[in-house]
Amino acid sequence: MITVQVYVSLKQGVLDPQGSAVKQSLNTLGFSEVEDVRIGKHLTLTIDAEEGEVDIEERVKQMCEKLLANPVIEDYEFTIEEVVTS
Amino acid sequence: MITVQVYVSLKQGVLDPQGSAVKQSLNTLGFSEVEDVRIGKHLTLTIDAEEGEVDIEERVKQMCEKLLANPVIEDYEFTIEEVVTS
Amino acid sequence: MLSVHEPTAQQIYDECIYREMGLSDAEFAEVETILGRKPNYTETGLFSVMWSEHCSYKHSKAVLKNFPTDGEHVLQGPGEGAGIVDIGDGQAVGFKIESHNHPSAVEPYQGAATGVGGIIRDVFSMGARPVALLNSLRFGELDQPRVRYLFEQVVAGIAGYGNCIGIPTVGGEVQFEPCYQENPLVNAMCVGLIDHEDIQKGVAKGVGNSVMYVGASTGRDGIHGATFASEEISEESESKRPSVQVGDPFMEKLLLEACLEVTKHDALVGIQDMGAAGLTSSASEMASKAGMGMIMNLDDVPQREENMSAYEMMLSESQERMLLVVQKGREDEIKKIFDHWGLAAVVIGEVTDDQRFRVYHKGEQVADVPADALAEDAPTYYPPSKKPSYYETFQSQEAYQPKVENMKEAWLSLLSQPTISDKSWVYQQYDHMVRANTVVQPGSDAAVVRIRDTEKSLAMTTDGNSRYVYLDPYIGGQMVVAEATRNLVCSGAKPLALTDCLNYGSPEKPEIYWQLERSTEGMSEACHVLNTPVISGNVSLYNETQNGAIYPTPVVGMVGLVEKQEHITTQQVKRSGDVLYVIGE
Amino acid sequence: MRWAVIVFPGSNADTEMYHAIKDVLDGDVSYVWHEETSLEGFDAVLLPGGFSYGDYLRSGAIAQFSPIMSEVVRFAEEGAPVLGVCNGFQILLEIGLLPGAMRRNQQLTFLCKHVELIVENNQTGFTSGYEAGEKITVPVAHGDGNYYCDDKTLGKLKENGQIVFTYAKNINGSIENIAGITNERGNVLGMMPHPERAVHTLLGSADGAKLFESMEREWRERDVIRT
Ligand SMILES: Nc1ncnc2c1ncn2[C@@H]1O[C@H](COP(=O)(O)OP(=O)(O)O)[C@@H](O)[C@H]1O
Repeated sequence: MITVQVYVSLKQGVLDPQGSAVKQSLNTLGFSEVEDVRIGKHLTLTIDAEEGEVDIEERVKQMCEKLLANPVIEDYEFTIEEVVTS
Repeated sequence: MITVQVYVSLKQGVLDPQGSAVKQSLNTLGFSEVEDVRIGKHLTLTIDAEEGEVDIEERVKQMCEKLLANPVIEDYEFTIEEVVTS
Repeated sequence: MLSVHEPTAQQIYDECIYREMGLSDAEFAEVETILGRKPNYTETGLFSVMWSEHCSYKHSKAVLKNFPTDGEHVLQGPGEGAGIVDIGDGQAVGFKIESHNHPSAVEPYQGAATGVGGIIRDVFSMGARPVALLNSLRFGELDQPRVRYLFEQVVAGIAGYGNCIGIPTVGGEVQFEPCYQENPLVNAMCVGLIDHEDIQKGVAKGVGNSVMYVGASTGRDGIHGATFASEEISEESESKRPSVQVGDPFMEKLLLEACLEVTKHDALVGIQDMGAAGLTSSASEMASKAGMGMIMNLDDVPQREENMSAYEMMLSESQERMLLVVQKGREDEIKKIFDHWGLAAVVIGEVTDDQRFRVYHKGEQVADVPADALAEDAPTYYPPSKKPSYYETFQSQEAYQPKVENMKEAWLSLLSQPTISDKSWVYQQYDHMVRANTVVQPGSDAAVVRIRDTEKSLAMTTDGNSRYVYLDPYIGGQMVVAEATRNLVCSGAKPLALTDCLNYGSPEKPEIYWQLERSTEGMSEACHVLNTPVISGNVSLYNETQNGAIYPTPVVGMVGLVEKQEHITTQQVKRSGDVLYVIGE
Repeated sequence: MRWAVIVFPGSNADTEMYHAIKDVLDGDVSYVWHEETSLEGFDAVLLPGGFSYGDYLRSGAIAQFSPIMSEVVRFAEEGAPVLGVCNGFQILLEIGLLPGAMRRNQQLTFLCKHVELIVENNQTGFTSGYEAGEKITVPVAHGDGNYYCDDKTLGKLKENGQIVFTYAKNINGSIENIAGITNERGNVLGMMPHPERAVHTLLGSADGAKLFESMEREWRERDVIRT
């Protein structure tokens, strides 16, 4: 089993109304030290590694570009972790 | 400046309809190796560290418990990074 | 993200940089004549967006002149945020339709959402309370994954914005046709209610009056969005992607409530939405309409990003912003209202009497142009027109007579066409009941929204049938208007007036310009006969890709008045045993 | 009887809540802006639908911290009636006056239509005007109405008769078809469907009217006992 963590975030400069609302609210709650909040998605994929000798990195990249992120307004990053199953 | 990455995810056992839909779509697109998808939030907080000698870890924990995560269905995790501003 | 250095006026001229910004050589020469010198970078930007098709209607002004635009009920014809028609008892209805086709092709969710946001601002900037939304959508065939994605995201975007702001989306239409595969159409319409005495205009009157900026802060969103909307979609538009804006319906809800309060305030002189071409179009149009000038200081503009240049601020299409002109000395009364809604209102300039539009940034004058030059003096083109050969061929053909062998099968296969089949998957995603006035919900010929505390209701519909218009633009144009009229009459309403969105290919191609001419002639003819003047509208040209242009797609949004609640009629069969009649030919 | 309709930034079903009280009961109803800090003189609190603070982060998450909310909590703890509809229900969950949480609808899309509800418990101050097991038609309009709670909580809800309305057909994935629940004491009701949009046959259904009538009757009877 392989676990992939994918982080999808809004591109720099793209308006993040959700982040602004949360920042406002944190400030009102007394967390005045918070200067900025940006909100993105965190996807955890569980992948069956045994399905052929695929290039996992390339596959995940394709998933991101095809579906998980919208390159128009979003950037993505990911990390791949091998999980040892007992 | 301090950057805090907060990850909020649905508790294990709580059905994730969005994750299931994304898994389905990935499978349909030919990514049959994907066995499971869970979707959470990824918040990036920018914090002004100079505001007193506060215990950042404790502060972020409070933010998560008060607002950023709903303890009924969500878990949270975070990492703190010191950012050196030139 | 730093805009390091800008080309000089000489470089813009020498290297023809204005071409990249969308100005032709002749247009640039015209700008030089107007200014009596070479424009600098910011000024070239102002002209390029204001003289784009989207803002200036340079290729369509000529055909729009054909439309009948007045009638005894018309209180406001085309030219302002929305047209307005009298409905008696001191009340009136304002409405308009607008396209957001190109943004929706690259980022369907946000493209559709900001299209809805924009049309809502057009209506409440008149002082009208938005009471209903409608839309008209066109996509390619649903067996294409990309088309399904566009369709799902566009519907979600319309729902996301309309539901959040709390205006019911009560009707619309969706059609599927291969010609829209890469160029979907997203037209959104908003209908508002207003009392006669509250009608506002976007004018900057009164020397010394303050120009105020309210709403969201300015970022680098949609820079060159307006010119982008006037170009064909190509590989290149992919790289222009960051110009897509993100909508914030929550901000717009606050802005809506605050502006409706402000429009009742006597310190307000004029108000206009910052839509396409943002600050540039709202400011210069308000000044030009009033025959005045304006000074603006960009340092005072609320900014979301650092180090923005004058060019970027003037052209930004950040959403959810409005420009106000307020009586000198009474700014605090207006600020107080916005403050209650948690919004900032700041003075960024003042009205002058020199008919010039002057912009300052960091202590320097960055633009000085005649206000009229940007708005009223934009060029008008009369492109050549030519009857397409396909049309000649079709006309020479025998009328087609379908042979139906198995009635049941034919019937079922018709009903299973996506264009004809049930649309509940679409309209159930829209909150069509919020505000609890929707008497006839989606699923009938027209939607009916009651007017509280009166016996009156408004019936509304959007219609278009581009296949007919393609086959015969003149007859097709008539049919579009006639269909909308029939939908209203069937619902128990007397049609009042219409708004239209003209979605076509490139007007610079003679065959396409011919479609535009002929179909609008047909529409005008029908408007005359049916006594439904055109009170507002929008034009979206250049809807084409390497694979050709879309069918000519005029879309009509029509509103009618139902005098009494008992007149409201729905489409559904009511009881078994009732008799069916066919009326007409 | 004096009714308060709380208005948050982003509330949008506040007007229909207000008009429902006017139209059904000809009641004495006022809007209360979220920055107010007192509910002095009010007998019932209504939290309307909408998208408070855009529903950013989670539906109802930010609104729970509005100044008026601590007063709403006090009001509820004193046993006075509080009704939260749609976004109002989500706020009540977030602030903890009701147990559980909302997830995205199972189908992931917003759903607006008239649905059939079953009155599971007519022994509450909100439902005494309905028959037990009565089927009523009320519209829904939500994207996050997929109710969730853990098994222990569910057991308690059932045991105490806190499940007041269920959907006749599961429309959004909610566990046990739950459409509306009360707190243990029974004076706080949260429901996703909109009874305030169902008070006139002209608009498709008048089945919601009895809910407001029940609340008024309950208040009158309690008032009689008090005085
Ligand atoms: N995009 C849409 N948005 C809202 N309502 C829609 C949309 N498309 C269709 N509808 C509604 O669905 C119903 C059927 O639409 P349609 O199939 O176009 O019927 P008709 O041809 O009778 O106008 C109408 O009530 C219409 O308002």
